Amino acid sequence: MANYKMHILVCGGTGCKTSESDMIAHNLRSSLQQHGLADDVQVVMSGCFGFCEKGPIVKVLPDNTFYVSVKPSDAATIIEEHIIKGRPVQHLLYNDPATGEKISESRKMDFYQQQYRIALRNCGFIDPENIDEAIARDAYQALGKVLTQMKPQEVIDIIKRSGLRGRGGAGFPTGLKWEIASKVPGEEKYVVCNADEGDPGAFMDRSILEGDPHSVLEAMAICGYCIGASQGLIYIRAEYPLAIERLKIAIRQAREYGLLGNNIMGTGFNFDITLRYGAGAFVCGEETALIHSMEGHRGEPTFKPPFPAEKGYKGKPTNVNNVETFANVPAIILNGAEWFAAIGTEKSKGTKVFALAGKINNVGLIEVPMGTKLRTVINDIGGGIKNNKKFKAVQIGGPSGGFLTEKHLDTPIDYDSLTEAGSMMGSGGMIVMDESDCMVAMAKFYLDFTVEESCGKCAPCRIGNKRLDELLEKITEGKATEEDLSLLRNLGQVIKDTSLCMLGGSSPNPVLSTLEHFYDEYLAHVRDHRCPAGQCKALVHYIIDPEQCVGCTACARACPVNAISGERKKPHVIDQLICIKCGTCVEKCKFNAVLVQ
Amino acid sequence: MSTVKIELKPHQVEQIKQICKEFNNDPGELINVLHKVQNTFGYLPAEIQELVASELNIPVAKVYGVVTFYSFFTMLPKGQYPISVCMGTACYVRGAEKVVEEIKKALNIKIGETTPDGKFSLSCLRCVGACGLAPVVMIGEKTFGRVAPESVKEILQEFL
Amino acid sequence: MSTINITIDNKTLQVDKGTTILKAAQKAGIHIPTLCYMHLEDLNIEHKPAGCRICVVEVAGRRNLAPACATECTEGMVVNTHSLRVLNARKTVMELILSDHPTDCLICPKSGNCDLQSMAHQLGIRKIHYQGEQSTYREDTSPSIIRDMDKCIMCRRCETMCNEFQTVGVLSAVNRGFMAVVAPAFEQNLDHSPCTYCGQCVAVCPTGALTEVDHTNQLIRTLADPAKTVIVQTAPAVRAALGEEFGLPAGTLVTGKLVAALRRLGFHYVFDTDWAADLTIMEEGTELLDRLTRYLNGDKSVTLPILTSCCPAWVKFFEHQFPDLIDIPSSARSPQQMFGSVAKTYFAQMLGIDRKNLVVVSIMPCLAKKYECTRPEFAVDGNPDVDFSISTRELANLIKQSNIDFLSLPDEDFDNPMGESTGAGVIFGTTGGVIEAAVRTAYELYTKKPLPRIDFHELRGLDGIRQATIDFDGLKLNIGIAHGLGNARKLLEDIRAGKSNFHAIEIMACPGGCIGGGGQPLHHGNSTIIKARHKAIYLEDSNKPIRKSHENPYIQKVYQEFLGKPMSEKAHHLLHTIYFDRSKKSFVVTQE
Amino acid sequence: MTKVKTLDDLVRLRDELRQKLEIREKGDRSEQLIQVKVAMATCGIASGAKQVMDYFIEELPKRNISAVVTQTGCMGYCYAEPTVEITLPGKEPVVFGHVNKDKADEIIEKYLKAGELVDGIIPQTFKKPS
Repeated sequence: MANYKMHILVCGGTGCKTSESDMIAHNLRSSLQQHGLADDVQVVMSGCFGFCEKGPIVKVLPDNTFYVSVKPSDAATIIEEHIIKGRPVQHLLYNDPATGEKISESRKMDFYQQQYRIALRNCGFIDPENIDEAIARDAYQALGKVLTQMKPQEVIDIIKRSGLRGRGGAGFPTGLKWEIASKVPGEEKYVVCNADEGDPGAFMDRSILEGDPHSVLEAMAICGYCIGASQGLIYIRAEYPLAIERLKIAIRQAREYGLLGNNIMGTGFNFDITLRYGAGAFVCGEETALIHSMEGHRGEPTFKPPFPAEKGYKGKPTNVNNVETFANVPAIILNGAEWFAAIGTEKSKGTKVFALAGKINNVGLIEVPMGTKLRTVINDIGGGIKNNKKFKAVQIGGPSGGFLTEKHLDTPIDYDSLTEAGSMMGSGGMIVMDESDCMVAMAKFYLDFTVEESCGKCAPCRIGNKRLDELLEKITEGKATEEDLSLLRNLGQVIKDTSLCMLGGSSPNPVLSTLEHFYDEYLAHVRDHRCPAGQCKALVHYIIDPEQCVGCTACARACPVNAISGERKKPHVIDQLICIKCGTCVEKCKFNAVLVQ
Repeated sequence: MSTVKIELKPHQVEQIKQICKEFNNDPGELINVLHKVQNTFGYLPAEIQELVASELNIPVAKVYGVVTFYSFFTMLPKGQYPISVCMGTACYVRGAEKVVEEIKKALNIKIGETTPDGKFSLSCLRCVGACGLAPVVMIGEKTFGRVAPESVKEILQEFL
Repeated sequence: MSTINITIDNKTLQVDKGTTILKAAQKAGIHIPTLCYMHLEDLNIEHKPAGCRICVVEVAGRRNLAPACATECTEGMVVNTHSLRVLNARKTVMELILSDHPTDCLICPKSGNCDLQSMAHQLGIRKIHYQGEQSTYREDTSPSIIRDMDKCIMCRRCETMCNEFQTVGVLSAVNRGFMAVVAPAFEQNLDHSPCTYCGQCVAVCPTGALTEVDHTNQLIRTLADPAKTVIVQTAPAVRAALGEEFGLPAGTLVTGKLVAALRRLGFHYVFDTDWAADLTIMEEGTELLDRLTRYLNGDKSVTLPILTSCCPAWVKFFEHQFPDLIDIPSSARSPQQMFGSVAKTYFAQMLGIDRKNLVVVSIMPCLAKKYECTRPEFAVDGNPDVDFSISTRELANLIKQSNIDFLSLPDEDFDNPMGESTGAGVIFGTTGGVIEAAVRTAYELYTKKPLPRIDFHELRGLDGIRQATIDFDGLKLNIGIAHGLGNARKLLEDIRAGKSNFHAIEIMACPGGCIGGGGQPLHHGNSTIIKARHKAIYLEDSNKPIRKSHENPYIQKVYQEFLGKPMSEKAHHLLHTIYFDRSKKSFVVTQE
Repeated sequence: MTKVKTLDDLVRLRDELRQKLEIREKGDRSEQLIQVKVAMATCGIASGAKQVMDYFIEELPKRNISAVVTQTGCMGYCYAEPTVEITLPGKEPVVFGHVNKDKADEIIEKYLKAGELVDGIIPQTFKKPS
């Protein structure tokens, strides 16, 4: 048997796989083979490391060297230089943008320094397709402890005391949810894991399922024990093939080990898990809609109560939790409620995983203690704004969330502070915007999404969001009036107030929060017919600065509609009536002579 | 939803019946059945929906109601190389819209359409999770990251 | 049951646990407006998708507004039904609904009878602040029903009736979001679907999205044609409901005025479908006894129960859904069609005119009757036995168009020979009536003894499925009754599974039977209206001098002069029919 | 395939499997551990560095010492190969020359366990290339 002296972890998350990390692993293995080191060095495909910006990631252990942006062709170099000669491959190391120094160890990188990993504890550390590695990291120990040493109510009490709240968005106390489901009488109950992560720009749940599926399976079994259910269902987006594959493997392995199935660890407790697939409907993240979808219906939400805890899947008591919520549970059981409750703020305990994206240097998946300031996340972990532009806003909570601005940067990230600031925790998408982003256009982007994803059941969401979207369109085209802005605000309020489910109940948030924080920008659109960010096509003009133009004719030749005229070596002019604002001239001009106003 | 008319061959009918049977002809498994059938046939034309409805003993209107609710299901055949442009927020912020425009122009089709030669079809999808590579375009099984509008033609060239 | 204390608009009251805010408010005399909500209490149909959001109210301590129709009261709840926040939200939502609805009220068939219109009025909407794209769909016309889904507000009542109550499953919500609409599979036309044309979708539609195919103009033209003799038959349920259209309370019988009005409209002869109902009893009752006797004598080729066949929606239902059972229903045609075939033979001969110059019009509480007229087996050389059918609503409209002051009309009598009817014919109009009429006749034919009592209360009522055992002088006859096709389905599934021990079953597609038909004046969700009509039918029965079909002198006459005896060859040819297996898929691509 | 029949089974299995992941676990907290770096360039390997490294890897767990054993490139003391650099937590690295199994044993027993220096230390006269 091989006695490995070194391990090389290759990120097998969807992001890195997209950049051929499979090929990297393959090349690493064949290079090891060539050098007769196959038995000395183990190559492992792990879950997501989180640092997606610089993917694919390769990590060499035990020296803990962190390679970024690795290409398959780099594999041989890593083996020959690092493994054989012991010299870190310099050009693959992370370059600290602040100091310009190469950093070889991930924990010395700003990106990781401020993070605290509970839900992601095993992501990027173990091979998610090998249950042994999970077990070595205490997987199923919590389940064993619960089954052999605790009564369901004791477990529920621990979860309650830990202060864990639902990570899917609304933040309902998890222990309380379990307690309610446990008290509803019923022979047949269900535990459902909501893995229908649909926020555009969010991939927290997927990364957990891809990187550490057993943590979720274990937690579902614990929940089953607490509420008296023997069946679990994971509702997962069909768009997540890798997560589905890894879940299937994990379930199979857990069954083989007897960690799922009948009479788990000889305790007489039975629990098994099956998968249900979403089919591209954002609203199915809402728990009643999710349940209807699992039953083979259109994923339309129904009025609550009855809550799923009373009448859920197949009309039976059902407990629905999100992936990240479940992933926290085993750690809480093993480390104690007090340990968990010590992390975070008074009302928001533990950590939260965010998918950090947008105009930021370090796009990736992060986990920070509740209460961490936005500034820390954006500037330290995120490495600041891309291309040295100015920070403008951060949008948290996807289409349900709101925009936060400069003045919110010192807001601690927790459920209540974010709500108070006019946003919401949401599931964890965090999109950073810079000065070149038009807030009206961004609000419209989210509304486009909502309009497309509204199920159509209730009038305010079905028609109201469409009208909101149309009003926003009017504004971005410079055709709106100030009265439209007050209509916009009233409509947003009414949609929030009257919609059937939280999709409609939160869909106006991007509009309302931008109206609140960027009213001037709206005014500029309606009053001056101007888009300050220069993003709204209908409101910008392309003109040539005669001072800068050298008359090279590059723009005129490239213009698809022949809107540019001018003699050679003389300043050119754009005919505004012909110009279609495609931006080609800007790209072609080498002298920055084309201005967008 | 527009659709095309097809005639199912006996072995295809058998295949679909078999899939329904795998799920015990349980109406609760409708979505799983549709997933599997679409995986097998590429799309879900009316004839297939009628067959599935009768196998699961539910009204075909209900099947159609489900098919049209979920964006994953399609009643039109996809191109040989289905092009999906990620429209997640990260990709949007990094210019996915321009990329879509460029593809539309290059292929002369709209979103949801297939080129007349059946080679390409174009769709947008929500976050594929490769936000670090934004904007992301998937053509068939292949993924392209950090796609610039200018590089669209070059990328498509690979598949011609 | 425990009670709960709540406060609504400063009134405190006690309600039972489980009571919704809407019901509690009603108790306090506060009528919260609703649009999608529908509760047909006596029929056990409650539809509360909480989708329109018109009924939202403010509940103290709650983040958002609560739909009164679906929110249950909790102890100490404080509700405000007309705060500024509520009124603004309610109006805004109404404006939104109207912004996606055509504003062609002036020419809409539902104008004046439209829930959306009256709600807009009630809420004082004077301007639609939110304007934008409207969702549009292809219009669909079938023999009975027009679907103009541009006017659909997604209340989903039709979907509930079609699926939960009727289990026909033709209508489903399709698409998503702004383009969501209720439609048949593939958004095809209804006539490519297993639609039974029961018209219950039309009966509950709050807008002009679902309406009947209007034959009144055709009728006006026909009546003006000097070459035609135009006769009319009117179904039993019509007389118990027509008065509602003229402001009379539900359940007012207007038989005499109905006849007078029809005469003034210009019909040459005003006849009664009840006469044909008596004829139906002769045929169906005889068939029942024949099958029963052969069955009791051990004839293995005979199957029981026998099912009634006078409801065209029910006939189409079993042709689509239970084609394996099409030999069980009685082969007797419906009264409408018996009337038509006798009129165009017997009566045409009597008048000495060609059937082509005799136009038979029916006034029906039903939309499926429009379709039934068009079934090819009910035509001779392309000339239909019944030329066309108009609904109770269309008749009311026509009377108004013709400047007839309905309420001041004198009571007049039907013409003969096809206008005389018995109480048995009348009760065809409500659930349980056909089988009671059949029992009255079959009992006397079978036992050769006079009925000891004429009223079979055990067969009456509004429960969806009822059963009774009638003693035929020693022979215990097990009778089943169902109204609503969902209830019918249950009985049929038992039959299919060999678990049924009924000898005879009556089935009506509509709630309450024909009195609740899709062509009746709209009940707007008030089921007491149906109850009142139900009572009126039995009142008409008890007022009739003759109450058994076989005692109808004009029925006896038609057998003597024309048909011979029940189930004779001629009767078989004119009064019976065959059924078709319609389960084959009929998918057709409709081009835009 | 292993069937976990009791919690004890699971605990036992975990303890067994843990060793396989030890390399990774250590990497995660290397600064708190003793680090043993064996120079494994051509010169080192030629003089038996690989055997020395294997010896450390096998012996340390047996003697209950938590340490990270890694390889490194040529340290520049080719005359003294095999060379091993040891860093005790919080202390400056110390380089030992001419390390064979016996010497390794002595280093483990004295320096690693007790912090006593042993013969063979190569004085650091220049900063090694990183």
